[in-house]
Amino acid sequence: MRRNFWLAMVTASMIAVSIAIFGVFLLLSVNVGQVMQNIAGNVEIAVFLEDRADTNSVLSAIKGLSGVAEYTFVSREQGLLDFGQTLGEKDLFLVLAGENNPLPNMFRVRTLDATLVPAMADALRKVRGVEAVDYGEDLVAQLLNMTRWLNSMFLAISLFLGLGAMLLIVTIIRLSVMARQEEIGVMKYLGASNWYIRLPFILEGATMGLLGSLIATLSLGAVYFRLTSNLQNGVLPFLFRPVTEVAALWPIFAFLLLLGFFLGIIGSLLSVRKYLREVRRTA
Amino acid sequence: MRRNFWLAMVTASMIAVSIAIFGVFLLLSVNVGQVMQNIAGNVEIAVFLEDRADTNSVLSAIKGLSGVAEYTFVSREQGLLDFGQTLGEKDLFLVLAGENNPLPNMFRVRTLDATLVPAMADALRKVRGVEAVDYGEDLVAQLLNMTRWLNSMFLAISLFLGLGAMLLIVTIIRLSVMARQEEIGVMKYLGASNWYIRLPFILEGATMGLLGSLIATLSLGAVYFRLTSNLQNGVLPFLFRPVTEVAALWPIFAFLLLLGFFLGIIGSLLSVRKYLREVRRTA
Amino acid sequence: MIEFVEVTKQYPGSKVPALNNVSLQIQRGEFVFLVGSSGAGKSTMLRLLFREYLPSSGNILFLGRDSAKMRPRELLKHRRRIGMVFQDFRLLKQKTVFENVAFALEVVGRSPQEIRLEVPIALAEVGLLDRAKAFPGELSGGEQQRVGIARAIVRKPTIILADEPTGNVDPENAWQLMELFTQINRTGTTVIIATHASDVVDRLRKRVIALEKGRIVRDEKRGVYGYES
Amino acid sequence: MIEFVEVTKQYPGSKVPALNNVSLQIQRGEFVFLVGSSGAGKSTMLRLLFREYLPSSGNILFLGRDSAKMRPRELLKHRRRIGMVFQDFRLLKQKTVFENVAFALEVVGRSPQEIRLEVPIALAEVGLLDRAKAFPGELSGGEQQRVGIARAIVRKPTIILADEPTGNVDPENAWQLMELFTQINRTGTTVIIATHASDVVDRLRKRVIALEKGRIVRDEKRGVYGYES
Ligand SMILES: Nc1ncnc2c1ncn2[C@@H]1O[C@H](COP(=O)(O)OP(=O)(O)OP(=O)(O)O)[C@@H](O)[C@H]1O
Ligand SMILES: Nc1ncnc2c1ncn2[C@@H]1O[C@H](COP(=O)(O)OP(=O)(O)OP(=O)(O)O)[C@@H](O)[C@H]1O
Ligand SMILES: [Mg+2]
Ligand SMILES: [Mg+2]
Repeated sequence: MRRNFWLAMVTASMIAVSIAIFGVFLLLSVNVGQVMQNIAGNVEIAVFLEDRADTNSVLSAIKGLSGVAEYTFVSREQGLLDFGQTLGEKDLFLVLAGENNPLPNMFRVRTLDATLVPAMADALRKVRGVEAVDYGEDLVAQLLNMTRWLNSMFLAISLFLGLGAMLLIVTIIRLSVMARQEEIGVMKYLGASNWYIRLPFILEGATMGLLGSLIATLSLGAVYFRLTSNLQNGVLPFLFRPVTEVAALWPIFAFLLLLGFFLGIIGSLLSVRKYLREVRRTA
Repeated sequence: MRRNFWLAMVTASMIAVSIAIFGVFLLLSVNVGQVMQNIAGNVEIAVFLEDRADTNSVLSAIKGLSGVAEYTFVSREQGLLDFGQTLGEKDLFLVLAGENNPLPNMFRVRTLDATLVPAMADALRKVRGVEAVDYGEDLVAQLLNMTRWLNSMFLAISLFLGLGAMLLIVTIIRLSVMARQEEIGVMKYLGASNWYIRLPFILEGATMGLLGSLIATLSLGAVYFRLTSNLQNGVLPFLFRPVTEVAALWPIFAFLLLLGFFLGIIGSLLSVRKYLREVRRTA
Repeated sequence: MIEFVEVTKQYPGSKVPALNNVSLQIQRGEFVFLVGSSGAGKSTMLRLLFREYLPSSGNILFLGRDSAKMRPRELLKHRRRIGMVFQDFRLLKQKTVFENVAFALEVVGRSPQEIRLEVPIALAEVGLLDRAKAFPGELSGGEQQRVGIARAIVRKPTIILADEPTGNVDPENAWQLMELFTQINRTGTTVIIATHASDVVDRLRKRVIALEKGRIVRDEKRGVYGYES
Repeated sequence: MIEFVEVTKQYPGSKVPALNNVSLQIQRGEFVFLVGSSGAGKSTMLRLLFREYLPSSGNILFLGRDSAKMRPRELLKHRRRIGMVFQDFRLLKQKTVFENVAFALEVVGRSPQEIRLEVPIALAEVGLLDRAKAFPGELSGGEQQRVGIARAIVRKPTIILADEPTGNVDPENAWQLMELFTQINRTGTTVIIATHASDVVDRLRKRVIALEKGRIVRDEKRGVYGYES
């Protein structure tokens, strides 16, 4: 009895560890996905107009393009003000006001999807009255590349770990069943039905799985929310802010919980099966 | 034989997983430490001089302060040039040259240690001829705070996980020893010396530990270098660049390797001990 | 009730068959001793009857039903009809003597009341009522063997298969146990015992089936252990 | 050689002692039968001799040395002097018959040549040479028992302790094994056998120590199994 209890505790904590690790990478993947969305939602194309361009004709050209999510007109005066504000020295730029203003009028355009940006920029360059188009080509390309790479890596790792966790759990349960192999044999010989033999193992597996994944999700949740609330008020640029909406996260935690539960049950079923098999004619 | 082999593989892979996780957090901690150092090494105090200040007297005042690592004089002309370059529109600022230049002369001062910055700034404010002192108070304070917090958290987690890994490894080895408990008993009764009995378990433990930690360090290293080389050429601001010098990293990997090795040995010794014990008078 | 039709059992990896072309019939209510030297095939025969194994060739019929054709439910029913005493006891180490015997009843869904009533009776019959709370590891060899017997008889089976049930027991105890088996046999239970206890066999004068190297060499209604008599 | 001085052994948790104030002496080269009903304390006595347990009170002396005072190295030497046949065999399931017997030699550091020479001899003596490659799970009960005996004698110990060594063996085999023990005894080996084989004891007429409920009730130089004779 005591030995079984101890074994069950070991199993539960192993399940907890495996599921927690799996969960860490799932959360990482979700966050990288979020970063990708942030980037997509924040790439702006700056469309600089010629000094004498017809603002309205450019505007209707922009309206005519598909894939535009949002656009704003920024007059050269507004541009100068914004610029001054960014640099934090307002009065420094008063000298540049009026005729001295070196900035052109411009539109800021956002696309529905970050991947549309390059094509959109090309299209805008061809519009009459547009002098230059800029969207920080390198930055966007790099960010997208990196996040895509990270996302696929984290997903791959979490799939890999998820599989590993499954094998681990099944293995541990198998060890625990192996330790009771003799008992199963005796039960079988005493004429116990297969379900009578299986039931305690399934209950044990389910309990251990649930316990383990409960520990995992609770501690993972605690650490994650602690961490993100600190980062949220921190210095990370907006693009890298972590996902914190409970609505987006609870399916993950629920999934982890159910995963442990079902792995416990499936592991038990698989492990017991071997010892329930009756002999064939050859053996 | 086959069963033992299978058990050994499970143990080795469990060791691999535990050590890899432990290693992940160690690496995270090292990287956060690096970020802290980067911040420390990059906080600059901008000392703006009054229009008619005596540059040399300010200079000697700066030289007289303790904790100064480096300083540069930036003339107002140089300042305008730099500014123009930062904004990427050189000719835009030509109008500001000469008498129109709104910038003051200044010194950039670096301290030996980021924590010295606030006191140093105060001291500089009191120097004759200094108009204003600026070092981005909020940003530095936040960055330091966050990295300190992250660093202690990652260290705590890695200690916790290290302990967990140790327990896990010892437990698994104990399971594998338990499965051979009968064999140990028979050996004991046949008059095998304790070292004769222990040796195969120690060898097995050492092999499994080494194998596990080898897998862990190799895959950890591969993923880490793949990841960092992608980040290195990527978009992260200099401050957040990961540690990549082999000189700084190999002790960590060596430590992980040795950890697995010794845990394997210690785990085996601890696990076997129980079954080697002779009975007391009471039993 | 039981019929062996040209049964051969060859264990995988061994060259000579453990049972070689054995045919026999055992009627309901018979009392049969299975004798033969070490390795003759006695345990193999009992294990085939218990359907722990299937024969390599030939057929074993229980109440006309071929053992090889039993479906899972039938197999359960079959095993529940049998009280088996294993040569190596097969007690559960983590259960007490009482629990080990009770287990045979629990497994077939008997009520706790019944268990509380029947288990002490069975234990008393093998003389172990006072050791009910002990674990198998705390028993002497003979005591463990008797727990195995108590577990086999507690369900009042229609067939008792006992493999060397008195090997670890002193002659006096052996006699008491054989007395118990004959008594159970008198109530209509078929009893088949593999044994080396020559004096018991010689004195009881029941049906004796003698095996030698997997073949039946003798089958006598009121037989003895050896050839001498 | 062996001396029990007022030895009592009470297992933890049991009320009555398994051995109760037992005193006796056994000389080098003696052949002793330990008899008594099931649970009388025979195995307990052998296990105390083997120093698997220590007595609860009293002292056991081997060659004048108190078993309770043996240091680890002495204990090793002590166990290496003894060939023990366990009532429950204690064979290693994952090793073949040959390996099980060879293990007793390996453990004390004998050379592979010696092992290749000695193991087949021991196996032949118990009549199991042809089963050398089998695993214990593939042997009959009596065959397993004889492997245990082969393992005990292969080291040519100075003392043989055998717990019910013929319980699973037919009378003919039992005789052969007893023959083997007396033969080994003739070369000067002390032999102590706990047994229920009354006919063997009666016919060999060796020293018989009879236990009853943990006490010595009889100790005769040329004794018999029961009181009858
Ligand atoms: N699982 C097995 N695999 C291979 N051979 C086996 C197996 N079980 C038994 N045997 C062999 O089959 C033969 C008959 O074995 P069985 O156990 O039926 O003998 P037995 O008559 O019960 O002997 P004993 O009186 O010693 O118990 C023996 O030679 C034995 O070695
Ligand atoms: N580990 C133990 N813990 C508690 N009681 C025990 C333990 N081992 C044996 N006993 C008890 O001590 C008594 C003597 O046991 P022992 O094994 O010495 O008997 P034995 O003479 O060898 O009997 P058998 O002929 O049945 O093997 C028995 O009543 C037994 O139940
Ligand atoms: Mg048998
Ligand atoms: Mg005994």
